[in-house]
Amino acid sequence: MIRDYYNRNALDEKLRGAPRPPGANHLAIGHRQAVSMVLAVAGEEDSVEKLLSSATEFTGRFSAPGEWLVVSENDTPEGLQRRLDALCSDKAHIVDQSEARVLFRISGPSMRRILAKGIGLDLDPNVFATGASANALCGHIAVNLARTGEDAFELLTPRSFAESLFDNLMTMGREYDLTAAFAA
Amino acid sequence: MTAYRLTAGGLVDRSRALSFSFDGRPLRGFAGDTLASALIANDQLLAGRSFKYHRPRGIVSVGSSEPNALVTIGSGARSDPNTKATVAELYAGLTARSQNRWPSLGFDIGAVSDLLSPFIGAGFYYKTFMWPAQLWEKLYEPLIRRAGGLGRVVLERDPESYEKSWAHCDLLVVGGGPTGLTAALTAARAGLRVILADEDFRLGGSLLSETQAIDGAPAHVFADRVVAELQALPNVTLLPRTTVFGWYDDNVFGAVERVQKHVAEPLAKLPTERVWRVVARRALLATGAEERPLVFGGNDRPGVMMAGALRTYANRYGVAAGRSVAIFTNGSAGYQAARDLHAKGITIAAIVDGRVAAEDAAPEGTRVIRSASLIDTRGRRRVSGIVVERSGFEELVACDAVGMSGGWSPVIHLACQRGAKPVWSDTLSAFVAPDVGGGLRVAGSANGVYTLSGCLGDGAAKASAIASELGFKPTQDVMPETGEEADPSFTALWYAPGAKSKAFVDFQNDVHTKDLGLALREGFGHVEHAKRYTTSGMATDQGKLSNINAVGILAGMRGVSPADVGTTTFRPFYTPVSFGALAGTARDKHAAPTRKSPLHEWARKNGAAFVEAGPWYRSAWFPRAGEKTWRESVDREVLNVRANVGICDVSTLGKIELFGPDAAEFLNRIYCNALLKLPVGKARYGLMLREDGFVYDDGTVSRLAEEHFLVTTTTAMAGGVMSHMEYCSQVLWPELKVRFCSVSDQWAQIAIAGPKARSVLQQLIENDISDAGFPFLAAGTVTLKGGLKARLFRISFSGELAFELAVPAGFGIAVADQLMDVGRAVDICAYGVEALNVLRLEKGLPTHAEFDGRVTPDDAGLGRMVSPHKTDFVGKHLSSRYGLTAADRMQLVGLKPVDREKDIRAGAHLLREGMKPSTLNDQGWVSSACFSPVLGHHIAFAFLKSGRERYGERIVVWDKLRDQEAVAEVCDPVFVDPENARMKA
Amino acid sequence: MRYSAFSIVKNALSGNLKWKPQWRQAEPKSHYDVIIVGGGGHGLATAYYLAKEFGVKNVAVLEKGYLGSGNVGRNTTIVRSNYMLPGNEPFYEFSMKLWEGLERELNYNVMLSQRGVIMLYHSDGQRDAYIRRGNAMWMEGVAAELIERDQLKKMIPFLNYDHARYPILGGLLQRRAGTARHDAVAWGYARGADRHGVDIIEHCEVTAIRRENGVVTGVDTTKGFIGCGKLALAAAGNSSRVGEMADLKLPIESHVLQAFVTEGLKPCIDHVIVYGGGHFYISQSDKGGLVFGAEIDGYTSYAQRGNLATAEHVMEEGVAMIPGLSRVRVLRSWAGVMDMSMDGSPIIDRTPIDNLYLNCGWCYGGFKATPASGYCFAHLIAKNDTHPVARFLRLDRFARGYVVDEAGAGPQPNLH
Amino acid sequence: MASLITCPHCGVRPKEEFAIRGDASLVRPAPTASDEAWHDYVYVRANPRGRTLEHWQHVGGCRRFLVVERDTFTHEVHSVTDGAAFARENGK
Repeated sequence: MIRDYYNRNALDEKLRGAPRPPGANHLAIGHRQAVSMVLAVAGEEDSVEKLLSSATEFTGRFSAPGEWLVVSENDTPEGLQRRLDALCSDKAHIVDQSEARVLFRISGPSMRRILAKGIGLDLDPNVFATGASANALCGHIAVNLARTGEDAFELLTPRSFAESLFDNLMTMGREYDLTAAFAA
Repeated sequence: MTAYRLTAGGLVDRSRALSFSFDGRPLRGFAGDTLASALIANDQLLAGRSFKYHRPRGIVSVGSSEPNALVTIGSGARSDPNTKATVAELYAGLTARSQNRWPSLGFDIGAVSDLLSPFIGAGFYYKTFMWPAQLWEKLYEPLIRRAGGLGRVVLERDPESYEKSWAHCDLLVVGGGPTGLTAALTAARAGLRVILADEDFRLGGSLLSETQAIDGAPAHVFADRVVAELQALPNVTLLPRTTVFGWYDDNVFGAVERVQKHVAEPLAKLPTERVWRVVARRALLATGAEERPLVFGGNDRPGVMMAGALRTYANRYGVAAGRSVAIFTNGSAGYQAARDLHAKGITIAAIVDGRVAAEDAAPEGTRVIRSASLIDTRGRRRVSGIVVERSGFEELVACDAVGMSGGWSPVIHLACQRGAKPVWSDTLSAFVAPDVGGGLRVAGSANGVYTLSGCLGDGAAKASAIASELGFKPTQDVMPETGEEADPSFTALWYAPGAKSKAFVDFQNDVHTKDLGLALREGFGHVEHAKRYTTSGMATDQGKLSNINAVGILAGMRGVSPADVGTTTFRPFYTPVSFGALAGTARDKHAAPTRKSPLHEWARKNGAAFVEAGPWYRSAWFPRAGEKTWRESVDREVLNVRANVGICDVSTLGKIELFGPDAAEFLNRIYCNALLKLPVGKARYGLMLREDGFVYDDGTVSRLAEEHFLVTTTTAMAGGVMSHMEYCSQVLWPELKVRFCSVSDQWAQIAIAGPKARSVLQQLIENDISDAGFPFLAAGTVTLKGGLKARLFRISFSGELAFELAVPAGFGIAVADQLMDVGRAVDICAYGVEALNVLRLEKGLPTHAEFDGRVTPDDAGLGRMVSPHKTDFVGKHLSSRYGLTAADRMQLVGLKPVDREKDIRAGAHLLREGMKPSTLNDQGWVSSACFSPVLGHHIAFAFLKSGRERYGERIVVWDKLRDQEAVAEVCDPVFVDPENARMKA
Repeated sequence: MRYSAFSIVKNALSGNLKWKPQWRQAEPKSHYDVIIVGGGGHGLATAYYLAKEFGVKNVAVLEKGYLGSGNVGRNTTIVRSNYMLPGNEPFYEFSMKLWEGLERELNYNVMLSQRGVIMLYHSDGQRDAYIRRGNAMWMEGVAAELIERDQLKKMIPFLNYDHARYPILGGLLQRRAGTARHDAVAWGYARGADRHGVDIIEHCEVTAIRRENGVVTGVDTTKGFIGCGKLALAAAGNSSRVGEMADLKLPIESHVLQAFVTEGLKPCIDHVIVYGGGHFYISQSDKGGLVFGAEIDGYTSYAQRGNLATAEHVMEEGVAMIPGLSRVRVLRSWAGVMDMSMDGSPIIDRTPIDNLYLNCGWCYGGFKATPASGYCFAHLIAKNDTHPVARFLRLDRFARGYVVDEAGAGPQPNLH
Repeated sequence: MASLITCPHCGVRPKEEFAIRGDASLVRPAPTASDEAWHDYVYVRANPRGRTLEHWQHVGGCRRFLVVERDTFTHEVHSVTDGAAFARENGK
């Protein structure tokens, strides 16, 4: 028996039904992206960091010293794994996290005020600039937060927490009429 | 009618009338009123009853220091008891009710306690109610309890919502009066990120009731102008209706914003209240100063108010508390009030001045009685006159309100919340803020600068200094012009001599001067003892008005300076904060985050009953049509697994991947059993100890490649084990080259168990999983038909032939569906954690019910796992302590009821037959129990003293809590297939 | 002066001017048979029982601040004896029995209120653990009841039965448990000890412990040197600091625990209710305030103040258990410094120094233990022999491997 | 400190992102060390009033164990360093 298995997003249930048109403040759930954890071999932290920052197809998001999350929109999980294996050769261990993380892409003029309801980081662009990333708590849930623009952020959260984080973000955003849908 | 709305003036919007009610009486006020000012406008000065003596009490103050005017606003689940009328912003439809009175505010039966006051002074309850003993519990205490408390709470679900937010700034200004506004403006113009918070609904503070002109315009116009400029600046956040309630370490402040407390119909998208956690590089306290009440006979009669409050009610709200007001003062502030009231057409019956000589200007034609004391007041529920004593002569002066002004106390609460004690200033006759470092500074009246020009200047200067300190360049602004000002001095007067009736110190808690005297006599002269013994300062106002006088009086009685008496401890919260606001959005189902397995929807689709397991919801059992109890479903699932095959979601187990040349060595050190030589492609059971030698967790360790491992943890301990491993790797053995990463969320993991497991699974998998091709404890990557990569482990938690299949999480449901489809022919079933539990008990496998943190490997029958050959592992050394190896330790055994019809339940204890229950005779306890459908009777695990020597012994299973007793036979805990033939098939 | 209804009336009629100090302000003598360091509940109770039960009357209690300024004056006033382990339950039940007679014993109304303590359970596993505990209580003869959900709904209707994240399935009730007025306990023992001749010396801080030939001879204090035959430490919160003066290193960390009180409310919560989904517990005082607390802040601290994050967490737990608390306003928070021991249980024992005795490690259970702690410590000091109910609470239990770990959390104090 | 910790890897973070493990000045004895050394390591704490070294794990962030040098009375934080770096410097 040969079959293709269907891959479900953790938020399929939450986002069931016809999508509302996105408002000014909008939450887009990444539907298909590859995510890998890059764990530098002891002593190779700096060279791995250099290799990752030299790549143009993706950016490494800081997770911990010697540990980065890499998100790719274009690769398959296997493709990203291969690409990173090739890039880092024996300097890092690559762990596929594509199924383990859900990507929340959130943008709009009220974004800082919305995120401040859950995240203790100072989100002033002088402090947490575009391109910056870090692990942090959003409410009681651990996320990796990246700033992708003045008013645009991405949160990566463990899959099992995705529904909870989704509910939290929608509550945080209700004052500013936050809308949500799967990314196009 | 004595209190009334002035015909003109004030900052209320007379074009917007608001109707509200008090004790059911419909009343009207204006937009811009507080409930208190609106009540005064309606001649409702009587607002509450005191705590102990139920004395009638009127509005005293104008802000959050109010001790008397506590009301319940709203009704049903929207009731807010103990709300200070003086801070409640009026809105159309507001309903308020008075408290602590029966049957009515005007006539309160409880007031008889006032007559008993000589018998029920401070601390009387410690000395009585002891005879006869049983009456305390049955009679006295219930009576005291019923008398206690003020407002009535409705313990129903709150229909409104709350939230929290972080805020970061360079400067937090607390207080939006003259000091705070100029400080905020100065800092904002220099470019600092500024947050200005004020508890009032309108920014301006004292400027809103000030008659002094600034730059030739009314003070409130100046305030509005500053506010407008601040509002326009992008680096400023203005937070009116926001009380900064606490100062915490690292200059973090807690503040609560009353977002929608002032609206009848709150919007659903906004919270009712919002707690701000403000991280401030610098903060400036511009909290002003509190006017002191004077302690004199009859000072609690309704109509006796703070002089400054009378002034604010008249100037800001356009209401007068009386037509003929007497002023009792010991400083210039009383004269200021008299002048302003006089200017509004209110008669000043007299100014009684405790000082010998004073230069302050009284309004023209006003009688000033110097060197005098106010010794009593007249009137029933409203003051009608005062008794003034001067040089031994008493005189009755008629009036319908009294303004008292005892000088000023800087509001320094926040500065003293982190341990630093207030400092007594002889010059100011007041406690001032201690030096608490650069993070928090104090300015304006809070700093003892009481003049308007002084406040404006101090605010600007302190803000400038802060700006420079933080590297900003302050602009040089011209100070606003204020003109001539009165000298704000006063002479401290703690207690007006000659009181003819009770002179109250703490109004709400009914503490009067005699109580303090009694406390001192009984040895409670220390300020903390006096507070605790008399309850002075312990009411809902936390002694904002009373504490300073209590200190002064104690100092007087002890013959020392207030400096020697000191203050009680200032603690959060500055004013009370609701549970709801502090809890924010975390409530009900969102009280804690929820984790869902990637197979959650699969389980739901298959009818699972879910159970909370830590953050997870796990499928407990899968009821089918016709099954009436959970036991029926579980029995069926167990029997089906033993006879055919079942699948179970085990995705919630913790999964950690390890890499590196030292990964094997690392694992060998954190598990007590040997793992160094685990072959690639194999899994092994692993037991982890704490450093104290007790079992921490168990799981499996699989070697996927020479330097690549996967370990599993129990669901409950997944987070703990991860942290433990991080601790070992980072702190204990940083030299080991190992990296690891949680992959718990990456995989959906399915246990497939039962004699037909292989035949079902093989249909999905390309690889050979025959016993030869994939033997017991094999572990490795497999390919599903169609190409999907998966991981397969031949491990069993049921004693049956079993596999665990891990697929990328998103594919979990599809694969589980496929297993169910393929297995239908052999009667596959889904089973839940209840069946899992029965299966493992039948097979003799301990789990977290057994590993309760006090169990050694040997206790659990796993002693043979502890490697005697390893030089080191976590827990090795302390495992050998006497107490952990003693022969009489409780050991894991199995139990079977002798009468097979009897049940055994977890939590029961064990007794030798014929022995009386006692702690000394306690032989052990039952850790897990279930009905075994295979055996047809109950089975249990128990920890029994020296248990393994006692197989065959009969023991009493004693469950007094549920009044059950059974006799059981002690046996080996493996009930099914002790030879492991099924598992290895 | 004996307290009675008569004395109250008599004094009231003479203007309440004739009441006497409840204890003397004693100045230190040069030598005492026993010096107790720490004028909190445990120290004062120890002094009281030493003098009254064991005939040791030449006793001083040294307190560095005002009497009762430590944890006896900053707790949540709960008394109970619902422990699970044989090392604890007999001790706390002994204490409970002393509580039940304390008012007459001391001629001081400490306002013991046996309102019942109920600990909620939210899962089958937690229920089984409480059944184990309830049966352990019964083994010691202590009545415990398992209250199932339906019965609980009638008893305490306002719990979050319908929307809780962790469902409220039932509870374990000890009816005899309840609350007592904390300050009154300190004052009552002080007055009692004073009446038996004990010198209570406030504002007298011990700065050093003097030893000669391996035995303690006295203490240096801010009021000078005071000699003693035996020295007894009852300085919970500061045990490590005092122990250090005698080169004792203890299995203790000092942690800060916050507590809270709401504005006064008419009676609404009858029992002491303990949330099983966290550490939250709440009761209502006679004055009407709801008194509550939950977990420690987590870090070692000698500062009597807490942090906001923990306070917020406490409120979250409160609202999770009782949604109707949402609009109740919290008046005040305070914090005490706890002796958190390595297994969560206390120590009443001799030390390696012959005439130095130790009473410490009360974690957050100290208040309820006050009478038994004082009694057993006095017994130990007077007879140089451990009282039977305290026989598991020994200092060397860690070395011997006989920890009394009620939570099963292991040697990390902030987990107990 | 009770409110904020400056993680050397992640910057200033609120207290609730951290889990506190305990005394960081202790060094795990050799397996062959005496019973007393092991007892002291696992059970005895200096518990100073004043400066102390404590392990705080940044569980809500980089998950590193940090050594927080802190005053237990004033709550002032003097330094925060990475736990592994600290362990290496101190003889590991």
